[in-house]
Amino acid sequence: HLPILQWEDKRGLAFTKNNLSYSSNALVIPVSGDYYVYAQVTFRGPIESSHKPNSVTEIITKVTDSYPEPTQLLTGTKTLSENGNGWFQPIYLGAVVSLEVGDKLMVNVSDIKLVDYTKEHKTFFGAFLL
Amino acid sequence: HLPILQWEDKRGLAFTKNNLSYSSNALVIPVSGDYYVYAQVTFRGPIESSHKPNSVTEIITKVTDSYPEPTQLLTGTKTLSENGNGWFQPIYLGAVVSLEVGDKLMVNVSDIKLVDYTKEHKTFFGAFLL
Amino acid sequence: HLPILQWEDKRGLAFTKNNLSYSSNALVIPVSGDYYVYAQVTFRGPIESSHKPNSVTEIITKVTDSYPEPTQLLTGTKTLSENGNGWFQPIYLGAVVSLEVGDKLMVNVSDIKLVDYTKEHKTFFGAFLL
Amino acid sequence: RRHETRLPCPAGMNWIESAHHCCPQCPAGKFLFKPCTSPANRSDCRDCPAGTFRTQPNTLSECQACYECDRQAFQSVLSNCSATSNVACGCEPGHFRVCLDKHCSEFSCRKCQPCTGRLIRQPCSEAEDTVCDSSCKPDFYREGDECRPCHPRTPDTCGKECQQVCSNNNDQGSG
Repeated sequence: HLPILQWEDKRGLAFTKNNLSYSSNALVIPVSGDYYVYAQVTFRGPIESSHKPNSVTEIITKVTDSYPEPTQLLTGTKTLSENGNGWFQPIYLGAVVSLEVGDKLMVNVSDIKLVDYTKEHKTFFGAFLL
Repeated sequence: HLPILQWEDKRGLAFTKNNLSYSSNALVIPVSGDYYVYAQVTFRGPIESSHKPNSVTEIITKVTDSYPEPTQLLTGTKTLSENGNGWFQPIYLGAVVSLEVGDKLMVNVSDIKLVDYTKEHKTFFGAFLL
Repeated sequence: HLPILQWEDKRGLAFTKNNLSYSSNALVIPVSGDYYVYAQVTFRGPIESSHKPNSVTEIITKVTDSYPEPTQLLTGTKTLSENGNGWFQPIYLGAVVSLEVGDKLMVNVSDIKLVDYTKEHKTFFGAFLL
Repeated sequence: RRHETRLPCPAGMNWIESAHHCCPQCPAGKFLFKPCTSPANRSDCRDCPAGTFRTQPNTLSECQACYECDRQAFQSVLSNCSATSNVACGCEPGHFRVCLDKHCSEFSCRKCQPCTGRLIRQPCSEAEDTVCDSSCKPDFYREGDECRPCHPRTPDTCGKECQQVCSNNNDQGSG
């Protein structure tokens, strides 16, 4: 599986309410229903390792007790054409999905070292019940 | 006019409810009101390297009985700078629009051959009433 | 500070309601609560000035009476790798933020001359109360 | 009130959901401000406000916002937006259209090439760049894919091609 991002859920702009909670890298669904789920990851490079990625990928995934494997809900994948010096690439995803109480939502990325985690307004993740 | 995408509305993650129905390539609005409408199309190429598209475009369009021409609601257009070997380019669009009962929403694309339809979590389309 | 975009709030697809008003380049929050705030800016170039930008940035900002400085809520920043002839680059942002009555929301951009203002469905800005 | 099912409306009329009956369409350049009180009565149609238009008869509650021409990208206005037609954009003189897609709904305007030192085989137009002649004009010599003037020139910058072209011209001139 692709690496899972960790999130800040209390400080700054981050918050959880209406029993939507955050634990072990996942948003935990408190009540079954349709949710608009969204996330943006800003990727940036190059980083020290020589290997230059030719693409970046962000996936919002669901883990549920009723099925042993994660389900990929939303995927954004983009090839990189920047020529090596500093590059930035945001990927935004958002859609309505049907979720059950207890389902867990996570964000996976192709390479965690490429994620710009420096500013809360550049990389974010959330959901709300319709 | 640009080609119109067809959608799966029942299997996998796809669903329709609250009388929002899907027919002949369009979401049909059951009750007048303000809707958050969204769609992501993942484009990928090249198909044939000779015909190198230099841009991809996604447009969410409205068709209504009250007017003989479609109305472009949201447009994402991106030039391509990848140099020919395999490229991926997701375009996400979403906004609130005022719709009337019976209005139809569709997604047009610049070139249907470039659309990655292989995975439901890479190309998706939806709307919900506020 | 980065330049602030001005918006059309009445003509065509644009509208305001439920006391969410638009004045001096900002959406003004009528009642405290959680809002889904979103904006897309389509950037395009080159324009007549010789200088070729190497990136474009869009920031949704909050200004509030309770704090003298704007708060950056959402940021999308993308480096450009297009090679000089006509390029287009849309940046979409959207997320839930907690706002207080009287708070003002604005969209800042890295270079206002690079914003494609020609069609209302390419560059847009909005918010709705959850 | 008896709930009237949606009936197909006669030509020139559209079903109005809020009124539950057909109403006459508003002409192009106008929008439906208030539906007719009954199919036999007139619809209350108002002119499209400045900066908006409708090209067709309709029963819409607003007009479409006019596009704008991209002046900073050398676009020019071919015809202004009116109540019944959107703005039409072209390219400023000295520029030609580079279509972004097959339908050319989006285009940028690029500077026409000057054909320095060459004859113009086909002048620049709205749709196409200048077509320059492949050979250099008299009194110009080729350097790479450019044509350079023989005059003024200095001996040390005048390579083989330059001497061949430019000295011939001199001999003919002084002969």
